[in-house]
Amino acid sequence: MNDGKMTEGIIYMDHAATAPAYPEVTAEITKWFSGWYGNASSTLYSVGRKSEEGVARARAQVAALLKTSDREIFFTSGGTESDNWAVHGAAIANRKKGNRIITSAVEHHAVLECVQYMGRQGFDVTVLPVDQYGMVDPAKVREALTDDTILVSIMHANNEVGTINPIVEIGAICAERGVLFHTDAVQTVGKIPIDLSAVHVDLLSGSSHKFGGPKGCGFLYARKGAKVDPYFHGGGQERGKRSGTMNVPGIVGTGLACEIAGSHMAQEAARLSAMRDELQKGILERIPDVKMNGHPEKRLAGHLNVCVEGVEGESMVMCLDMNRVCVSSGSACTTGSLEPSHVLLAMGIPVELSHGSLRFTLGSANTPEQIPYVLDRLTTIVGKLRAMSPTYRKR
Amino acid sequence: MNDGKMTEGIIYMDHAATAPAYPEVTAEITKWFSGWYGNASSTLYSVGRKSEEGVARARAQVAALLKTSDREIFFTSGGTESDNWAVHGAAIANRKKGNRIITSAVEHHAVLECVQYMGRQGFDVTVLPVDQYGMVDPAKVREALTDDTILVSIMHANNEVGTINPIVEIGAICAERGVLFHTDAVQTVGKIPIDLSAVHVDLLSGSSHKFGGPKGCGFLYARKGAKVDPYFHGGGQERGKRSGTMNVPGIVGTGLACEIAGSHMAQEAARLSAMRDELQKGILERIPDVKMNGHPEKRLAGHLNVCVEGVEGESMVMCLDMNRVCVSSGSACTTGSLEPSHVLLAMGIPVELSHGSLRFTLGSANTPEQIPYVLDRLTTIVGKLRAMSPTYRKR
Amino acid sequence: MYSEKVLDHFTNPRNVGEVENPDGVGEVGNPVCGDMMKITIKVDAKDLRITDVKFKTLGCGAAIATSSITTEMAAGKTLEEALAITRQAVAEGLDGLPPNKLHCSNLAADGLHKAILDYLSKRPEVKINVPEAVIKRSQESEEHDHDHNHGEE
Amino acid sequence: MYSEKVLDHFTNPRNVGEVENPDGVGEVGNPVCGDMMKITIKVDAKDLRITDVKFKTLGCGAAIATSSITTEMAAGKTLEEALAITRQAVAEGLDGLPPNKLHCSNLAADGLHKAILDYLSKRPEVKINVPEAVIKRSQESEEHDHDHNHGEE
Ligand SMILES: Cc1ncc(COP(=O)(O)O)c(C=O)c1O
Ligand SMILES: Cc1ncc(COP(=O)(O)O)c(C=O)c1O
Repeated sequence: MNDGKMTEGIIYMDHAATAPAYPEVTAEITKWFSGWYGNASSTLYSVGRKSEEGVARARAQVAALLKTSDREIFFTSGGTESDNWAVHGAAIANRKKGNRIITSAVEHHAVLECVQYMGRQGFDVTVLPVDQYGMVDPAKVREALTDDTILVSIMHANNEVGTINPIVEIGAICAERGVLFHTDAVQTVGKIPIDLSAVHVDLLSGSSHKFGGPKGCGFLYARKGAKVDPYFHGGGQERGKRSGTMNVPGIVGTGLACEIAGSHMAQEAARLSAMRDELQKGILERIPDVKMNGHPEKRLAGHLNVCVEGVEGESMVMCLDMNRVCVSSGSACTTGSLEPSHVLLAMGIPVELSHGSLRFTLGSANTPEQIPYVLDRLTTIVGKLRAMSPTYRKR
Repeated sequence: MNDGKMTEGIIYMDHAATAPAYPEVTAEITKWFSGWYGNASSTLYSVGRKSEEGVARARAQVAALLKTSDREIFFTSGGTESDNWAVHGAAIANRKKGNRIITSAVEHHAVLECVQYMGRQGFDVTVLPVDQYGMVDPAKVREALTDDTILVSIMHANNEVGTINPIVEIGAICAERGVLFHTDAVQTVGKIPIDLSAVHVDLLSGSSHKFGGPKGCGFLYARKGAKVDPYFHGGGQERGKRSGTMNVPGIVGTGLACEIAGSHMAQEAARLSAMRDELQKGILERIPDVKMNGHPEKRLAGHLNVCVEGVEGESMVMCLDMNRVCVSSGSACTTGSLEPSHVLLAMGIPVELSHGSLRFTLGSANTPEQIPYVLDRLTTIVGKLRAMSPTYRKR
Repeated sequence: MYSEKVLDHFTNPRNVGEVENPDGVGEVGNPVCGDMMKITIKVDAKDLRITDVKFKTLGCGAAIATSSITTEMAAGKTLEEALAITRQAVAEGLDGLPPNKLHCSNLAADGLHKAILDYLSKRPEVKINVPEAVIKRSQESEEHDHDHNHGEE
Repeated sequence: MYSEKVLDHFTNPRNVGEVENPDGVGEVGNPVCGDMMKITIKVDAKDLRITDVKFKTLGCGAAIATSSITTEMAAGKTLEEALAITRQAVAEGLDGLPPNKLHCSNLAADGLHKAILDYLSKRPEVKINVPEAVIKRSQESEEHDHDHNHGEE
């Protein structure tokens, strides 16, 4: 079995980009590639039924975590597919009803770029602003809702700053108006409780590799009755909603990860936020001219995003890497982008400052002993880079 | 390591539905879930670079198998995504140029259903007929090409009967007219030589689990300059062409499977066709009133599709399963469908007869000793079911 | 996908074949649809009881299993009791069927009912209560050859 | 993504700081773009040779590495030779840069050239050959503050 050995000595603090699969998940997945390799749709013979059983169990595990019915869970290849499916599928299926899609300025690109693509196909797009913490105001959603609105897509928690949106309120407003509500919960599934029996959400995206499951798998929750076109057309798997030979190993691993994450969610959140708070306190105490980004309380337990004045993010990330610490600057999705973070800009942070953003996202690979070391290294690195900077002057 | 142990005693003859991953592939994949778990886009730190290296190597392995450049390979979640991307992406990107999509009547549903979906979005669709063997006549493609045609999608080899289409000729005709040519090569990648430096193909779909790679991964080859919209919008991975956190384990496994499949392609084809021919000969000799489907020569080495008069396919599949033999009837993608195979019907086979179709697709899990046993069981089963049949009378 | 009961009846179908000199014959289905069934019955003219019943079926696992259990349920029953065998009863007898296979339970019950109607048509003096639904369905099946529901769930 | 050479110059940047009483100063870039660079030079008035050169850079790994190698390449060179240092030369000196980072090699060379132009503007009696491209780029950079190419490949 492969556990953390391969990355021994490395301090990984970029769990929002991707997280290691639970060792139990890897052990389980491994059985389904060359061993139980059947096609889950081939239920007329033994090898296929074995796979179907694995998928059924996994679907029940996902549904249990989200407190919903397993008939509303559709497995996908990850968060990006789920987001694209939700946006594209809802837009096309409801075109006769209206033409407007509402989203927020801080969505992940998987929603934002897809909405904009639909915009180029003739849909009208409203992008809602956020407050200084990156939060969407439900009142703004209510104001924006027009009669021709067919979809509202507002993320559950933001991947860069960790701010958690009031999806209960937003969902209620959408339900009142009979408008489909999609939430990108890629950063929250398995991390904070989601009770789909209590909150009105029509569509919800999850991505397994963000919570201890495998890369290459995810799901879309689609409430019974929600009108959404399929995105993958073909063999009619997933009751005609999502075609394609089912990724049995990935699905089985996703189910198990949901179960494990669900079993220790509160403890893990407490553990992470204790470490995160120590890191935050240490940085703000030891390094001058640093701004903390994101909501002070309504924030994911492992998230810490700061802007360091007078230094550029990438150079800090590289220096930390040389000290075997892995973190990211802004959104980790695309490397080498010169674009400032759209999330920080939407929060009103000046461009100059936004270039100095650093994101720590703690998770299963972290232990409290790592915090002092990281603090120490970071303090030295910022000092060195600021000394090299033509703009930074100690006040 | 998991190899065939879990399915010991089972004779699996449905490799066209899905195939076991090579044990070496499973062993390799396993390292990338909890061990080297980095995000392949996070190249600013060690853990991410390790993943990027794995992906780069895999891309080179796929490109080498297909004799093309690795910059033209884009990883996807499987054959269905690749097909949907090709059809949807080419249609939308070239809408200004024209409105017609040409395909064939025997395509996999991942192409056919997607083309029909585009048809409902306002595109014009031409579905070409096939001959008695399931083959598309290049002359028919030439006739069908109108000035407003923007895409021709003709599969390389058919999944049900194994007939191989003349894609060199079809590609040349499309190139002459400057029309994009997509071929669904899901059944041929790793099984018969594909030389993209010699054949004019703009887009080609592959699915890893069909040739010893993992489920949940595949690729689209897109020739440099081919005008195709992205299908997944988001973080801009794969040089902006296919967003979504890269499925590093799946991709690494795909690359290795390409290498292994490529290294013994000719031998494996010879081994499979020897077994297949014996099975075919045995069936035709021992069971009366059986029709062989598909091209006698231009056919995949492992494919054998027959129609057994007076018996229904599912009941044969179930009886074989009780004898621990796994095969499929018609297309295995959707279970329990009452629809007769669209492929067999397009080949002119009467509906009644098509219901009695049985598909054997041999592959890595098969050995010559299995053939006499399968022949024996099948003969008994057909005898028993025909005795029960109100329509079959021995002549 | 199939219950143990279905698999049992599929593997060891009861009452396969044709009754010699049958008193009633019911044929339903159509090879074009992939399902066809022929039910033959022997009826005790005195107490109007089915003394023997056999089936021949071309079709999927569910078609064979429902044929088998239907004959088992009908054997020894009076004609009125046999006419009361519903598709639900057949499906329940098999511990359920997959949603897309429910039509098969129709087919088997219909075949049985048709065999009974055939018997009755030859013995107009016999007056028993034939449920409306049975008459209606038998007429429909004459018109359409079959009444499958091809839609999947 | 970065070559060993880039990482070496990034980790151990040469010539960091500011030359005291510089003979020429070149500032390029803009904090809004995340990259800013200040090059200061000392020039031997007799043989028009750069005797000292230092940089201060705010920016990504490539920006720091290109600054470092550019100062290294410039040190000891005549002004004419230093003006001939091209972006290609800088990138090659680092064994290449990722495509989306190529603009950084412009930035560093531009900063050096600007420092030289600054020196020349204070010493109008010095007549050396300034390449057209250098003049043009320096004018552009005055206009736009910078000439980054934000497009990715
Ligand atoms: C909020 C959010 N949405 C969507 C995605 C896309 O998920 P994936 O990359 O797994 O496709 C991510 C992560 O990349 C994310 O953080
Ligand atoms: C010819 C062909 N095309 C496409 C597909 C779809 O591939 P996948 O199921 O891996 O998405 C398949 C197999 O299911 C196939 O045989």
